[in-house]
Amino acid sequence: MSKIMVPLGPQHPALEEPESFNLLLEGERVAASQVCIGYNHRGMEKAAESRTYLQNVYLLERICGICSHSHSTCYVQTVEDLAGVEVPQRALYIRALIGELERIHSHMLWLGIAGHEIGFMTLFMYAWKDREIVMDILEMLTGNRINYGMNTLGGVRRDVTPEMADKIREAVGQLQERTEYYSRVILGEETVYLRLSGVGKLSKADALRFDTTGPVLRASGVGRDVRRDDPNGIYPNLDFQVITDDHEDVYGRTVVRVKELLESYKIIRQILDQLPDGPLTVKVPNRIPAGECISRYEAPRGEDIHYTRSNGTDKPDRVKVRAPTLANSAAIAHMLDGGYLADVPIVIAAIDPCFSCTDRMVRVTDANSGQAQSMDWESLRRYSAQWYRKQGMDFSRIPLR
Amino acid sequence: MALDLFYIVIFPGFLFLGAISLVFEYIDRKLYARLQNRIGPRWYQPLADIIKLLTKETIIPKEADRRFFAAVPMVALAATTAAFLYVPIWSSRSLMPFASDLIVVLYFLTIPTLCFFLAGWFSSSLFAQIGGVRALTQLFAYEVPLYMALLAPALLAGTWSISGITAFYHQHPIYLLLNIPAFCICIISAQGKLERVPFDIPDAETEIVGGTFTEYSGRLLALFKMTLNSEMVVVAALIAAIFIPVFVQSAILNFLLFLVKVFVIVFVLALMRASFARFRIDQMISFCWKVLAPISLAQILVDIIVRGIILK
Amino acid sequence: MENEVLQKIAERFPSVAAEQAVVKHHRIYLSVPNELLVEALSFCYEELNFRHLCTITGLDNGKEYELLYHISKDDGLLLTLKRTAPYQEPVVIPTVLSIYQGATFYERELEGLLGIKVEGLPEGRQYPLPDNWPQGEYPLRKSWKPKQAGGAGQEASV
Amino acid sequence: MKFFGKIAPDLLAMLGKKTDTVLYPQVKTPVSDRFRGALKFNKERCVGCKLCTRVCPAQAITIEKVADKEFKAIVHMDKCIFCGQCVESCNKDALENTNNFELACSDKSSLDWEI
Repeated sequence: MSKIMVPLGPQHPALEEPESFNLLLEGERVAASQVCIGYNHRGMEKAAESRTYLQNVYLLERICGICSHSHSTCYVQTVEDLAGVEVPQRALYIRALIGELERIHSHMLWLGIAGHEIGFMTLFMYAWKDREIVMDILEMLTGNRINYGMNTLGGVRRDVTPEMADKIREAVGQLQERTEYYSRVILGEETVYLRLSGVGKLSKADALRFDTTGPVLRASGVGRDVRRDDPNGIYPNLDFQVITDDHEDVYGRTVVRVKELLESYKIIRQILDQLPDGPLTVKVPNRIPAGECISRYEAPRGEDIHYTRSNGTDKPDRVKVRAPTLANSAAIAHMLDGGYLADVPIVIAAIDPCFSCTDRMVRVTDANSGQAQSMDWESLRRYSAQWYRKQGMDFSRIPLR
Repeated sequence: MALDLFYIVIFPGFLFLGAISLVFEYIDRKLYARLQNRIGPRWYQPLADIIKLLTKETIIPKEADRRFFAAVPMVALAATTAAFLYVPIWSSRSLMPFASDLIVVLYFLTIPTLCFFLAGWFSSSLFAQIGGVRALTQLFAYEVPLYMALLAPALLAGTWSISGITAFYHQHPIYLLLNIPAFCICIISAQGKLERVPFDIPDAETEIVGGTFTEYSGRLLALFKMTLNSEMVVVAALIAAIFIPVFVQSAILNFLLFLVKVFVIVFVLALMRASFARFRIDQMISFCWKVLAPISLAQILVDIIVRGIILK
Repeated sequence: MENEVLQKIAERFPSVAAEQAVVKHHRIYLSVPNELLVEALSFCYEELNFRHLCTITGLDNGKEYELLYHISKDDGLLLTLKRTAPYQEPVVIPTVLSIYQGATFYERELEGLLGIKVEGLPEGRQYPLPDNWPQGEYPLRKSWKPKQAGGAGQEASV
Repeated sequence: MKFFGKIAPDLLAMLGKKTDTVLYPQVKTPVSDRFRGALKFNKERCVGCKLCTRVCPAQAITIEKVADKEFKAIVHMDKCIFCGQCVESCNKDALENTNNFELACSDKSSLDWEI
């Protein structure tokens, strides 16, 4: 049988972000695959060197929309460590609370995406509907649905009032009920099981060999979780389990994520019960003493690592970000080989890829200069009006609003 | 002559089928949305979609075979419309019944699928070709159980004509119960024929973009959309005529009954679309050959035996 | 726990200045002579159970390049081994792929952003910069400044 | 227990329920009080310290002197990343976030506000 090369990406309906996979197909089977990433490179690490520590909190928060709190928490941990300040307990609790809410929203989002990839749109709609509950809570607490802006150097910016705590408890109750429903009904649907089990196999040895992290690693039976192994903030005070599963396939990754949701609800209840009184922030000096620090944080997708090198000024010398997806990318090609073309989207989705995180960066040039190459709104409109006029229709007089 | 033209172009031919297929597309989409707790489209949305597509620029790829690329959607739509002429709507008889019209209708209904394959093939695009090959592979899987399940009641009735079959079951309604397994198989295979979840493998969006239709745009895509919509109505009408042959004296009441029957079948199809994940092609084929085909074979055997022993 | 690991490294590699290491809770930052780095990493992997390569950070400190290999083990200890590379074209360092197989993208990033040639890295696309990025432009070097419209960055976005 | 169509009964139950989606431009969902939307500038409170200009991560705000003890703010809403740091840094509460998020427009230059 002849082999054909199929490009999956950079633009493809299965992918939420630009990334590209070259698949060598033998009929419906994938004979070989190549992972090409880097389309989202925005120059953030370079940009961070020319911004102050405080400005960088917001810059690094925008590495990724879904795990924005993970990145900003990980970064402020390094800066606080370098500055040698003690962050108030209440701030640490609130940080952990937002972090767990973010994990819930990320896993819910993933469940929906997984449904979309296997053509189960009902799951997509339901999971995203229930995700709205946690999004509303996040909006109530922080003001935004994503890019919360909750972290600042030395603490958090907004408080959790007792009324809000009650609302969170209520929402967590609802979410718990829905999650149990999913683990009962969705994981019990035969077609879902057929599509997920045995797909994207990654044995325990391979998972360790490729340095994977997060749910991908835990679904291969390795219980590695930064929250337990190298805890930061208040995680040592909390009681939770590290979920593992030994299916070693996409089904296992789904199970791990659904069970992690249940653990997150447990953690949130504990945080709300233990929430101490006290100030929200401490003062962090503008100039950070010279030094270096590396910090780890268990983001929804796995271990997030930030390294900061300071040189005594108000701007960092180097900020290095290692997002979880980069660690998992190396294993994708291995998981795709020998599988079906139909399984490629779900296998890629199963690592919960976030290539914005992975590739980072912001173009520091002027925002207007990009227009010379692309068609701006007006000329695009003019072009389409001309095209329609040739067809005998005139839309150019219709106002835009 | 003029009457024939009226039949073909206006009622119950092209225009009527187009209109009713838009209505049922709306019903299908609205039901699908409501099952997912969404609002869903407004009533005019399917029509608006078609009009929008008709006014859009049609782009034919440089590599594609221009003539075939443009002809294939028309053939598909024409075949579906032709099939509709032989399906009973307002009485137990269709417009132009003849001795073995069931076979002819089934053949007409196969043509769109072949057209999807050809469309994918002539597009000369990777995704379209994969989609076309998948459409053809899938055809071999669902077509056998579908045919056997539709022919089983015909064997029991002892005629290949749709009017004959309806007339037979009108006289012996008790035998309808015997055909319930065949009815279920028909509904499932119809889902495959219409390329909807869980059998939307040929145009699985997340795998092969638009599948067969990747390169189609504008008017030609509108024709394909209309083909799929009208195919849904024709298949539902055919299944209704053979498995639910309930007819009364009045033509208007019969027409309303027809709408109700098609609605029920569309409802079941929408429910199926909402409750499953997409199969993989190998799973689909083994499901069709290992589960559906044996059941439909057993159905045929049962019908033959019943015919041979009881109705002798 | 931290000192124990440090002691073991010092025993095995007497030339490593273990007393200059910065030790914090769960963190060790240790400089290693350039030629010993791969050997030290493999010792940490085999004998000390540092099985996870967190990442490789490359940075330009204004005097020379520094390469930081962050490796961790399951009890939460994170060891950072540092080596340096002088400003001297071409800058070449050996790969660590034989020890840590997940290092491909981290090493490609060093090649792309700092212009450090990693010897032994298999052929592949450059990461993370685009294919049409001009040769010899390495954004993370301190000597590199973002150019205005029409500069290196602009060409790449066409 | 696994079987085909396990979710179907729950789907049917949805038919009678109120939908969760809304027809957006006509129906609007509530916005949190903490929401950080378009900026509002209270002229009379500003003392011209320009702290907001310094902390802004996106260089989206500048303060200009119009007359003695009177200042105006030039806000580039297209550059603004809505982090709210200027509002937080302002000692005189001269800046405020409104809950207006509907800033979409077809002309980018209309987002340079002088307030």
